[in-house]
Amino acid sequence: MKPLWHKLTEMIGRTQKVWYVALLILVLVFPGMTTSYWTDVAFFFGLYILLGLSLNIIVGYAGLFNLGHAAFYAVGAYTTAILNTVLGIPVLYLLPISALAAAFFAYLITKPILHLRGDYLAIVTIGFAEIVRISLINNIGGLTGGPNGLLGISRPELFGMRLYTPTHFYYLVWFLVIMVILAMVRLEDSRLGRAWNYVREDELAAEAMGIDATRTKMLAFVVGSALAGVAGNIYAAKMTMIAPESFGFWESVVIFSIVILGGMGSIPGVVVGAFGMVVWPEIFRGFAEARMLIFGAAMVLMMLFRPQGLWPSPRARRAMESQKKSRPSAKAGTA
Amino acid sequence: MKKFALVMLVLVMAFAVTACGSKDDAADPIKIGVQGPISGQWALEGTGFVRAVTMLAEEINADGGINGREIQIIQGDDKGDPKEATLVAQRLVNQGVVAVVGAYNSTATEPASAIYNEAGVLHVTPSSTATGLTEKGYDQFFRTCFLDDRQGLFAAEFMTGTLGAKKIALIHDNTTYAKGLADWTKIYLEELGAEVVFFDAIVPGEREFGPTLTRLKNVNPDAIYFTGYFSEGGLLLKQARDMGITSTFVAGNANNNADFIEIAGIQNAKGAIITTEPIPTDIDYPEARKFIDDYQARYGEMPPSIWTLSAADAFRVVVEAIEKTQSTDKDKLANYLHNTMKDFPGITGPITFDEKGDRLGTVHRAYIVNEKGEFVPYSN
Amino acid sequence: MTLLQVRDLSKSFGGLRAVNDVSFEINKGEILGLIGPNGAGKTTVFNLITGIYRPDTGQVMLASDNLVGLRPNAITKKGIARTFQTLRLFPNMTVWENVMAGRHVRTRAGFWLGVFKFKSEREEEKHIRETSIEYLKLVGLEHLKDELAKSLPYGDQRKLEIARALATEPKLVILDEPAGGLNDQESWELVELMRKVRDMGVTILLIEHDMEVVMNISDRIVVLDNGEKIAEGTPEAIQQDSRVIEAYLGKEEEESSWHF
Amino acid sequence: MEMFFGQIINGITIGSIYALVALGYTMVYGVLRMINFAHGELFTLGAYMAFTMIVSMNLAAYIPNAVVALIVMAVMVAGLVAIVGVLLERIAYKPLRQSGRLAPVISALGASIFLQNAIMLIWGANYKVFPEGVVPSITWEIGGVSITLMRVLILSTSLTLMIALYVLIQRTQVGTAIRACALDHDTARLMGIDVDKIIRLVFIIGPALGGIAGMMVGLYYRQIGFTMGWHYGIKAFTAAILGGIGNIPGAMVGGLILGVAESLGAGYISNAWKDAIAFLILILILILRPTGLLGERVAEKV
Repeated sequence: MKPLWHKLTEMIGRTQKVWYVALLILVLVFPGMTTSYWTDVAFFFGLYILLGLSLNIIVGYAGLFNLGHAAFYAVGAYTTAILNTVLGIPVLYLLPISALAAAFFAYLITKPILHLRGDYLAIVTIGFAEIVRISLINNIGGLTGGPNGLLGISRPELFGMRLYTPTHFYYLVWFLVIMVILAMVRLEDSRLGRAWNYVREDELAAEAMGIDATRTKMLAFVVGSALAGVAGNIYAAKMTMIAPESFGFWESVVIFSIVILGGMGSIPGVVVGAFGMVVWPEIFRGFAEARMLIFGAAMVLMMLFRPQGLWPSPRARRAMESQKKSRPSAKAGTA
Repeated sequence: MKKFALVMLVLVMAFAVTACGSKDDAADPIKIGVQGPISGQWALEGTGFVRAVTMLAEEINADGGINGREIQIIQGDDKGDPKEATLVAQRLVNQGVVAVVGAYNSTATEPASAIYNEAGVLHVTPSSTATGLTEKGYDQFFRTCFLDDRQGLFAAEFMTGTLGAKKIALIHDNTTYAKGLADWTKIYLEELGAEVVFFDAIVPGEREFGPTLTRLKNVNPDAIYFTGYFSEGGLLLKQARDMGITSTFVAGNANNNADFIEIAGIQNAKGAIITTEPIPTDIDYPEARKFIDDYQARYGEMPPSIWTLSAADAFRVVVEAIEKTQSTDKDKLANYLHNTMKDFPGITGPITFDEKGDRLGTVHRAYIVNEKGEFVPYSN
Repeated sequence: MTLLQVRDLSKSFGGLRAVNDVSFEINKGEILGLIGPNGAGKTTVFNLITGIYRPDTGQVMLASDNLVGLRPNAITKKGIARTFQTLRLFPNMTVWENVMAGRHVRTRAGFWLGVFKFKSEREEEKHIRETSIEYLKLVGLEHLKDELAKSLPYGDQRKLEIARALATEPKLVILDEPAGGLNDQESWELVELMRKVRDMGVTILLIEHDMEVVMNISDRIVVLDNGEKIAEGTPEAIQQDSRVIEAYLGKEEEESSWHF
Repeated sequence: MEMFFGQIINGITIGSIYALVALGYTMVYGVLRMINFAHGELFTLGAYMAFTMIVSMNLAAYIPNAVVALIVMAVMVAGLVAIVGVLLERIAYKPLRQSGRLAPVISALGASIFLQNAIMLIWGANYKVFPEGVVPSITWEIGGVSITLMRVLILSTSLTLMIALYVLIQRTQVGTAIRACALDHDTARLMGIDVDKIIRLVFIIGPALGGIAGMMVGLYYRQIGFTMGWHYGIKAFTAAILGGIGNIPGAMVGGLILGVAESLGAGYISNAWKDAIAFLILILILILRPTGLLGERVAEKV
């Protein structure tokens, strides 16, 4: 673990190290400070950070408007559930397999639709996600258990320890969250990460630079879906029962909102977004009835007054700032 | 990035401070949780749970409580969502409940049941009928609803026997409960030698059943058995009659609701039959009558569905166990419910549990809609 | 030596014949100007060469490779880079990152290397950054490397686009009206830059409206009118050519209707 | 054969509702190039407003003639829903007209969630049941196929409205202005068209038609719920895409084709797969012919 720690500190830099270490300690001791209820809330917070980060690759980095992310999440969860209940393969062994299954599924369905733009892509992804959900309900291949879903998924085991308490799952998910955030920070500043941004900014120009836009967009879907598959695996392990109703359009909207709320393409934005979507409502349980109403209004208001999100990526922030400065019109070229 | 770390720290701190909730030990009142979808698509059902349980608890408290201790009801809204169900269950456990009535749908009950089992909390669901729930060997898990197979058997016997139907069409709505009931009914119908000439699902929330019914009309069944909910059941019945389908219309217990008749229209609903637990007005138990009267007096309307009554029974069973064992120890309570309690006078009929926690016996009856648009006991 | 050979290229849109049997060659190391009145089909020829459109008939050969049917990115990989008539930078990314886009096609790291940052990836990343700076120095923008592309003055954006194209290490760079919208001073700088690029061994194909620029810098010129080649030769010869003069006089000098 | 015709009739009835709702999507897309996700909720709103007028206010009691009463209520529903439509445009969309494609779509999604929950909070989460006999239940038997009066009413109302709209768009000056806006805002403005006014008009016509569709669904099925907009909305949107989004006759044809396809799918395959079939059609159209059946090929601006 030492080289990793080195890299970690190296990446964060000296002055910030203190804060990150404090944060890490807090994450480590949190379950000890509180009840199993809040530990579970923190578990779901972590789970939705994973889901948000996974969609952030597709929506935030590559600019692909995916409103059917729950489908990939579902594929991960069902892969785990089916292979565990039918073949008895231990849940944690299925983690990479669920990721692969979701990635493969993404590879298959996104291939023909990548040329679609903006809202059209959004509609197609909604359509695919609905088809997935309906197929699960109709018990395709007799494997998905129909509307009942699948029951009796076994508890994961790690180093001979059976994971079942909220605290166990809390550590499992937050370990993954930290690992994935580290991976994302690195990816953002890599050749692939930039390629995603180029395609988002201007697909044609990216192609002219020799970037295979189709492949790059596909990779965004594949990587993002793989991560959603991981989240699905954890979810199945935690719940021990999954059903199609957990993977409907609404779930996609929630994940999408996490990305938009925080700021597209921003890792801290995803964390803030997940906090807003998962933890905030738990703190304010009283407004249950009007919760969705407020949420809808917030979405509109966000677009009107803070379209870059609550915690935009440095890039988006710079873009907003430079918009305020006067700048020469790019249209001059045609005049 | 430094700012990020700082803000996150503050957020997590705030979170932790909020989190330092109450860890309540055996204080004076006995805490009983009620969990269900108080908001969301099944809000009606969850609200029914809460109302029934709250009303009964207040009545008991007015009479001095159980064993001299007051009952405190703690409600948890799970929206019918398994994630929320987990959180609600954790919260109820943290708040020190002795027993929980609830979770409406099986997908919410499942993850909650594991938490209650690990925490040693008595758990009675009024409405989750998935068979697998009682297969996990939890000794403190019970249900006051019948498994789908009981009603399926009754419906199959009723349709083939009493109605003398040979060709039967089955329609469900692809929800856990309706699909289960349809599957069981099909099994028993085939055992009894009837022919299932049509078996298909409609989609909840759908309004146009023309395509399904046109196909159904072609096979001309003697009876149609619909296992879904009243909101679609009423429409299905109306559209079937509009299309000139005259087969006897039989519907499952989720159609035991006045809106079933209202949506179909009295003219169409007349002669339709439902299979259900005894409807309150038809039960001889004074408990049932009293419950219905009290409920109506207090909330100004009839209980929204059979599950409300089942929730009331779940609560009454819990109270009975606490009263009889003079204890709140889950082993004693569970043991009492498994082994000692026989034919407890429930609102939905006599209640006895088997070793798995499932309810024994069958109490289903058939009711027919009369000319005034009321359910009355079916008689030849 | 011939670098690019365009043979019998034709393309129709609906009933309109945009390019009709056009053939020309570009020799290694030269600057070829492609001119013609508006709607003559210049930009369509560009798009046919760079793979945005697929020709109905004809061939495009880069050295011995046939480019027809290849995707634009594959053509870039073979060694043709381009700029756009209307600027197409990555507006919300930095100047430096824009040039790094050009390095993409000459580097390899993918997902796993990006996540695990093995030594090979770190070295490659360092190489990308360093070479990108070199190209920025070439066009004189290195001091602006951390600015957002869209905040640059127009002339600098033109230069940045050229630097980005050069970063792909092309054999041939195609410039689509690089002087469009530039003032005299900037145009002059541009001519200098093109000479420098040519001296680096990169062949240039140039569409330009600014006749002064074209005549000044081109080694040879190809003239299109109504989708057909009407003349080819040295700048001096073209200026004398009666068909060319007629073609230009016959049309109004108005802004192109070919939006790019 | 009887069954086949029965299914076709089913399909046309439901399809004409889809078509009516689809017009709202297609017109907005035509002039603003955005998907108005909230349109389905305007449809729901129409149903609930009709419910309030019929049940709570018992408007029919004040108007002796049943036909007149229905028409008056339809006009009122259309007007009220149109007001909400205009407000929606004013508040949630207009400020975002210059901010790219993403922001308006998210705003529309938010508006959709807001409206749906507003309806739930105002009218409650329970199903609402329309009373019997607002439209008499008369059934004709034609060649073994039963047709109810309400079906005939739905079909004729939808067709009348669609024809009226078609004439408006194709034959009048306002229609020309709408078509000009659909082609290019700047050019339209140069031609002296008040683009803002045209957009407002589109947000009057679309929601009004959607509201009437909602009212008819309420009258016909007599059971309405606050989530019904999503269901009908996505279908209507599919219909709009199918016919070629932005294309008004396309929305009508798309609605009818989708209705019939769904009906046959449900009739011959299974009702449970019906929605999946509709989505499959949507995806295939977008992949294979994104301009829809009647849409013209628009030369892609590179």
